[in-house]
Amino acid sequence: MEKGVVISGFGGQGVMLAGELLAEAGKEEGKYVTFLPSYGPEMRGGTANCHVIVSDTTIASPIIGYPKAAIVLNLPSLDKYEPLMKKDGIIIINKTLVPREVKRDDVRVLQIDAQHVAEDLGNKKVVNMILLGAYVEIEKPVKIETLKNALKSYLTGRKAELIEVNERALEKGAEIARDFMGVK
Amino acid sequence: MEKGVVISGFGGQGVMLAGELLAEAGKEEGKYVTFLPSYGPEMRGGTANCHVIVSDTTIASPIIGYPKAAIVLNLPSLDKYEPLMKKDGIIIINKTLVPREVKRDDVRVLQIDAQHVAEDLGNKKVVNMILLGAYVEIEKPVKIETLKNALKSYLTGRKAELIEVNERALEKGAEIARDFMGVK
Amino acid sequence: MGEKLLMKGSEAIAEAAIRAGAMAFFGYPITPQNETPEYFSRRMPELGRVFLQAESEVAAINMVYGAACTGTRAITTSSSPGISLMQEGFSYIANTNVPCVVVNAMRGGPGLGDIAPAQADYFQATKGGGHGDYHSIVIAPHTVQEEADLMFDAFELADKYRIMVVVLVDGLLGQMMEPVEFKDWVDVKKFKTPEWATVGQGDRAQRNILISFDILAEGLEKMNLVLQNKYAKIRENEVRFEEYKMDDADYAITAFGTVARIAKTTIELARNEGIKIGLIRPITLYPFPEKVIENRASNVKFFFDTEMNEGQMLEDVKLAVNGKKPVYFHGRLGGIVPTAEEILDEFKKHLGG
Amino acid sequence: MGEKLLMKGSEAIAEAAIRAGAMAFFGYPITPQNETPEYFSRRMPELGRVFLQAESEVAAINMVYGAACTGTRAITTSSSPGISLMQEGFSYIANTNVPCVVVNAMRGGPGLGDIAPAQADYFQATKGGGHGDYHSIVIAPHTVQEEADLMFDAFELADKYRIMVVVLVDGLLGQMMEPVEFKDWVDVKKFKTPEWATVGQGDRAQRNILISFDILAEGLEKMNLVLQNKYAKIRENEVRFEEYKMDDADYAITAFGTVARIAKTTIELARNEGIKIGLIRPITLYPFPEKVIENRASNVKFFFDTEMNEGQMLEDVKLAVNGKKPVYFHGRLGGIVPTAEEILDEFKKHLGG
Amino acid sequence: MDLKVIVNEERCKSCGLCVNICPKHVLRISDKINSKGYYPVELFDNENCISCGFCYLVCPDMAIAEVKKPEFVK
Amino acid sequence: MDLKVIVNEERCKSCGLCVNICPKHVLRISDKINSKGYYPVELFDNENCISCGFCYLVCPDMAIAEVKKPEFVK
Amino acid sequence: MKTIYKVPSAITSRDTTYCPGCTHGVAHRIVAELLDETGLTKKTVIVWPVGCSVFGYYFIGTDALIAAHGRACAMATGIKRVHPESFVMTYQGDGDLASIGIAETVHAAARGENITTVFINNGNYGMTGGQMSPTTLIGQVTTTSPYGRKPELNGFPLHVPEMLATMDGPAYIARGALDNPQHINQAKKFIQKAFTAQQKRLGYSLVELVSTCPTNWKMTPVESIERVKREVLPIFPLGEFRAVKGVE
Amino acid sequence: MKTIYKVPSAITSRDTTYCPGCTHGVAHRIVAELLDETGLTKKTVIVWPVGCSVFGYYFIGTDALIAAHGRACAMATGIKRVHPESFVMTYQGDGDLASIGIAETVHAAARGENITTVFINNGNYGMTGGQMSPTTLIGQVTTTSPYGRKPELNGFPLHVPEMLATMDGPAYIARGALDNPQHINQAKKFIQKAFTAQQKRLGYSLVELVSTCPTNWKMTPVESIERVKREVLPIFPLGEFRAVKGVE
Ligand SMILES: Cc1ncc(C[n+]2csc(CCOP(=O)(O)OP(=O)(O)O)c2C)c(N)n1
Ligand SMILES: Cc1ncc(C[n+]2csc(CCOP(=O)(O)OP(=O)(O)O)c2C)c(N)n1
Ligand code: SF4
Ligand code: SF4
Ligand code: SF4
Ligand code: SF4
Ligand code: SF4
Ligand code: SF4
Ligand SMILES: [Mg+2]
Ligand SMILES: [Mg+2]
Repeated sequence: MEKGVVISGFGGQGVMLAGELLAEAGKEEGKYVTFLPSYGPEMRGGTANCHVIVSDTTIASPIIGYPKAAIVLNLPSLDKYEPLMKKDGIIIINKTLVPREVKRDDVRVLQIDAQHVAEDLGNKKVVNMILLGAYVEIEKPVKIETLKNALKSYLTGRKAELIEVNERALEKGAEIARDFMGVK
Repeated sequence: MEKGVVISGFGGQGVMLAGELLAEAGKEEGKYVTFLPSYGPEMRGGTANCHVIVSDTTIASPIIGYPKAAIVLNLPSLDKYEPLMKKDGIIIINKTLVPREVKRDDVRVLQIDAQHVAEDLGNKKVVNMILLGAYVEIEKPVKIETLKNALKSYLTGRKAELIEVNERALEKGAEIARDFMGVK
Repeated sequence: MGEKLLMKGSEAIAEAAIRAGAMAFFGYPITPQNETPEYFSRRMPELGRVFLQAESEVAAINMVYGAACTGTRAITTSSSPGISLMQEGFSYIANTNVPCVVVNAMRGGPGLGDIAPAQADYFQATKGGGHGDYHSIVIAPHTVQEEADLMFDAFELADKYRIMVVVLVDGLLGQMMEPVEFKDWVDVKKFKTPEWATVGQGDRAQRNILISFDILAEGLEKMNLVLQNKYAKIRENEVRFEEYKMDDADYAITAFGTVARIAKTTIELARNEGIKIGLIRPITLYPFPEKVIENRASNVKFFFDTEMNEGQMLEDVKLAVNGKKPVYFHGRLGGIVPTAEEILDEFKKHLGG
Repeated sequence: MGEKLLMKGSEAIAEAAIRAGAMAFFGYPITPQNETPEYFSRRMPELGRVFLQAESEVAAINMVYGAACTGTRAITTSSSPGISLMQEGFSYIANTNVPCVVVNAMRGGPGLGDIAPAQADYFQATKGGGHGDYHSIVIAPHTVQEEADLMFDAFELADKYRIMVVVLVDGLLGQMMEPVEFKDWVDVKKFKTPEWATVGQGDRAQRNILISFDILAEGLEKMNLVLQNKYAKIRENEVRFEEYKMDDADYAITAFGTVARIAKTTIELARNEGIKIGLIRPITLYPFPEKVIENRASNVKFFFDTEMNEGQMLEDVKLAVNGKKPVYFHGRLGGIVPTAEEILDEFKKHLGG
Repeated sequence: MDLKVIVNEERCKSCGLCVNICPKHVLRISDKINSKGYYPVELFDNENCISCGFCYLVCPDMAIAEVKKPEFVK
Repeated sequence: MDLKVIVNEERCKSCGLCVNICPKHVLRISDKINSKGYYPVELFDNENCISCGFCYLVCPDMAIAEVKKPEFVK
Repeated sequence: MKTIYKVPSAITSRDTTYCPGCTHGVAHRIVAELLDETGLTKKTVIVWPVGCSVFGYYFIGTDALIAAHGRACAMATGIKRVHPESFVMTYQGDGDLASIGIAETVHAAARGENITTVFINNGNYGMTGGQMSPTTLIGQVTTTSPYGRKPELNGFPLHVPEMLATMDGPAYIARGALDNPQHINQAKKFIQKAFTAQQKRLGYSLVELVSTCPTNWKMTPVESIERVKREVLPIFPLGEFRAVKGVE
Repeated sequence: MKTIYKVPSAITSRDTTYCPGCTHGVAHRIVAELLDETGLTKKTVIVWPVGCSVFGYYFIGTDALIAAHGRACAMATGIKRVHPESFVMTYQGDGDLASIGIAETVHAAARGENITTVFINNGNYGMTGGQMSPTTLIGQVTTTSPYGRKPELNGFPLHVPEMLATMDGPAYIARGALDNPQHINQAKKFIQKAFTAQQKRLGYSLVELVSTCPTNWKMTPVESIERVKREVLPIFPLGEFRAVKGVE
């Protein structure tokens, strides 16, 4: 099974880290993975996105033309990816920064007030992990545990103290996703 | 009729001037002409040659692969062109600097002790004109008179005083050629 | 081989080059491949090898040329405009018969263009953007793993033929991360200064002179024939390509690098619809795999070439097909990467015919 | 037209360029074409025009680029290694859509090579030695008169399409003298600064910006499409060639420049022996006269391409013939000029077939 | 209110250079947010501004649109 | 005859730089001709040569092969 | 109230693309002020470089081009020679001018080309992500000098004005800085003199401006300004290095 | 009799291809003498230029290469970095070094590259037939300055040592001449110091040698020598411009 996701938001929202982590976890589980970043034209700031594919077999194109899953951290990203989504695909949205509803009715939508959830967890910067946790719980490209392990190899040195809150964010996201799926 | 000649000798022997003059004269007579110089690899000195073609019709290649006529001012030039000459072609040789006979018996040969003839004319440097005069008299690509006119446009300013001796050299060459043809 | 690492292509290239025995890097920064020199700048000093940022690409290639004349494994990496500045150097290196490796992470052109992925330097790389009759071996990987693997081959081929090897990639293959497993380190302690190298005569009986000229045309023609013989050998022995699902294919896509990869997805999509397409992917762009294309011309109904340019490899495909079957084309320009779906749509336009 | 002058090709080029309205020359000396800049250095100041010896070919082409952006007729001339150094500049000029003229008096390569005549920069000139999908119009005269005539066309075409025009010659065509008659002087007083030129905004409503980039791939693709449309128009309208004795020909020689000229003698020699050969001589190498070759493929038994290189135009000939007839080749390398007799001998080897 | 320093809030990038240089400490980063996500600077104490223009001089983003000085009536 | 200055006649190009520099005026262009067509220099007055080596120093063609000085017996 | 400072009209309405606190913008503004003051705007052609200021033509409203990386002086020469009445400026970074473009700079100076160069020295390659440049300080860590610039490997910072001042061609050569109001005013004065040099056809003029790159220096804008004073200016002293008669 | 001068053994048996009286040959001989004296011949790689001395490897018997025109310092850098134990020299003309190759020269100097450059300044492009070069004198007629070099068109002669001496990278910079025995001896001393700089790894070393080009100057060899003294040396003064501690 090939599972691809597009993660998209402002530069600085941790889009790349989330994507890399997912790819790293996939690799750790012995799967085929690709991680393709793409930056907007602006030097700094601007919108950034990445395409991550985790698969049991070789991956041809690393580009996801029409996503089955998208993690959307800001409004421009929703505007961009909503029309491209495959039918029945899932969009996971950072509700705090996306002040509109999804117009399509043939896709699944999970809105998370991630900015506030993150504040509750004690670190504004873990929005990306909350959304990633939710995605992984729903689509199961990798195990949450593997993600957590992967975190350790990314957050080293002075950043090691952030491991714990990031782990909790992943779990929180997963929990929200379970609720969501239960509701559905 | 297309008439081509190769003129070859040391740099400084006036090979290029003789060739250019012939081409200029051809042009003056309204003919098609090409003049193609080629220098040896050495920066200075070394052997130089040029190919001149005068014709009533357009000239295709300016290169003379197998000459019907050659003016040869030094030994290396004879060594180079003797084997390439067309049957019945004419080689006009500066005998003073070419201390050997022509080996082929299917070509015509005119040897002129040009260095000494030049000295007699009062200018060592007109060897090229003597040989050119002879060639023109034999093959008649242009009129001697036209050559003389052309001289005037080449020898200008301080060099104008050399016109006269060069004219005489052309005539002397022509005279030698007439004798040669008479003898034949 | 060791553990799998998740790495960017542009860094995998550097790491692979280092493991393959690159002893010196000379280069000048340019997007989209700055990670490559930056990686070298960290690793080479650690290993006691040479990293030098040159004042320009012109200087960089001439430093590579100097190092190559000592028989040392040397490399430079750049992107399109920088590569254009190296053309004189390439031509000198070719006629001096010295080995080196050059990576071009192609970006959108012409001119300043943009920094998006492109393939519009195919002609420049394969036909010789510099002056004179020369060629480099040109290799085009399409995955990060292949980028890593082919760096080893690049250095081997360079040394084997005393030739420049160009690794032609693009920003997508440079920015993308994939798990990669590196081949074993080449033992650089075994490297010997070759007999022909110019490092000072030392104990050699003869001094060495490495030049790219002969003032006599006769001599220069001989030098050219040496080159042409070498190229003939390379065409004979070093052609590499991948055939993908060609066995039962009714149609052949031809594509290299990034686009070849995307085309594999196109082929999946098509086969799901019952259209049997295969892919012929040249891995060496020079020497070009003309035989396989020529042979396949009897099996397929047509060829469909697709590239991120206006149709460059297309000419080599056509030369190989030589009129036996139609060759169609789809290309995107200026850094636009086509999608698998788009390629399929374009392909289908020719099915009627 | 005026009187006939006996002139060297390299000087006729300069004189013709001046009469055609070249207002600025920027260049760097290199054999075998030093007479061209030297001629400019004498004449341009006399006429109040610009002659500037640049510090290098890289600088020279960028000076031309600057002058071209003001819509001024500007020219540079060089030979193979110098032209290689200009490749980045060429690519910028192409994508900025500004007009200029470049003369390449090709010499033996690769590398330092020699100073003898050669034709081994055909690929570089026609396929784009710089990066990206671009083309220049490439013209190849074969007599001094044609060199003089085509300089006028070169400037006209450059202005008409806002494109770089390359005049591709060699040392033989430069050193050779022939009578030449120049076309009438272009009245440079009538030249106007074009609307698009960057000379300061002045009274214009909008300021002008001339650049070769767009940071967005979508925008750059559009810029590329502008180029491709222009090239399509040029391929439509500007193809030039000479057919020589093709009407009754059983065989066609294809050749350009110096070799085409020699081939005419070959054809005389052959016809004396009763072999009916004709010549198709591309005058524009880009756009290439593919139609005429394609059409003649039905008449002739085979094509025989001959060049002073390893077979470069040969590829374009083959693409045009597209497998309909055999295409044979004879080439000399490194600055050797073939003789008419030699070409005939080589040609005859294929008569058996 | 006639401010001595006119800030073009959309242009300000909150770099703080003007705040840092102001000899009278009358500038600060505001808590408004502009469309690019920056918190523009504001003159919070017009009174004490001496119209020295330092803020204008160091601003790299032309966000200090104008600096004015009161004219004294003779 | 043991000359103080050994001229390699084949290498000499008759440039005259040595003749010009020689403080003792003991060199001159000879009327021999070498295989390249040059008239090589000759030391015509060995006696008066002071072995200063100036000729060697200025010769651009290594045609002054050697300069020797008589040794005085103590 | 009297307006004493106002954004010059040669500045367009487009917001800069520079990072917050990057002093490229200050250089733009003083150039634009001088264009306003001299009335040169509509006679001016600016040759922009490849570097962070590649978008400069967005912000200063004159006729404009972008040169190939490093070739601005050559391109400007081409323009000025055929249009001597145009006012021709290049705006270049330290990578562009001092590394890849040093030949074109030295020779424009040697020829006494009547063009003006504004040279932004921020000690690294901003646009490409902070690599070492010829003006990077000894010990400075950049993405290609990860262990700090070492003299034995990378040599020493290049002092372009000092070098060019040894020549006869340039009419005016100076170095200013953009770190505080006094220096900014001085820098403007320097550029004004450079403009004069060109207008009077006295030869080449160049003003180096010590600038900041907060992003790649990995500092806040204010820290960057402080670094300039503390570390950069001691190595790159300010002042005029050459001014021929007539420049004022 | 005692031999006091003898053609050095680093000189090959091949006759030079230079024009009669061209002082390129003198430069070759003193380099060869120093190779003999220092015993460096078999450790040496000479990077020859494109220019009249393109055939230099015929005459000095060391490992040799020919760089692309102007790129000798870059090529030499490539060699020296990977083979620091080799003795690496470039030999370049004024067109090669000061015009097309000025960037490579300036940066080799700035980096303090441990290589040695012998720089033959004959005031024109000898090999290509006498075009103007950066060191052509004001007023000098060449094939591309047919009305004499004019400062307002072509700027001023470039003084490479003076320029490089403003930098911290070079260990030794000097200018000598080849017009008379005293100058030739001095020039040899300069080159010897340059060799020392490299052997001690002190940084870049360059010796400019004012040379002649009788052919393109259209003078006899003796007249050329006299012109050097009369016209060239007043503009190109001899001496040492930079010598760091340890160079002797
Ligand atoms: C030929 C070429 N080489 C390299 C580059 C990549 N490049 C773009 S900008 C730049 C350096 C910019 O640094 P600088 O000139 O200091 O300007 P800054 O961004 O610091 O203002 C480089 C190397 C290029 N565009 N073209
Ligand atoms: C790229 C390139 N441009 C130009 C040339 C032509 N060229 C050969 S030598 C030379 C100049 C030689 O002058 P200089 O360096 O002063 O040496 P000299 O002959 O005077 O000793 C030139 C321009 C070349 N070979 N390559
Ligand atoms: S004008 Fe001076 S006092 Fe007023 S806000 Fe600006 S810096 Fe502060
Ligand atoms: S200096 Fe300008 S951009 Fe920076 S905070 Fe002040 S007003 Fe805003
Ligand atoms: S050694 Fe001195 S004196 Fe003797 S010939 Fe030579 S220059 Fe004259
Ligand atoms: S200096 Fe040398 S080459 Fe010249 S004349 Fe004297 S010996 Fe002969
Ligand atoms: S990268 Fe540096 S130079 Fe470029 S805009 Fe940002 S701060 Fe300024
Ligand atoms: S052309 Fe000049 S530099 Fe060259 S060998 Fe002759 S005299 Fe010497
Ligand atoms: Mg910078
Ligand atoms: Mg010179």
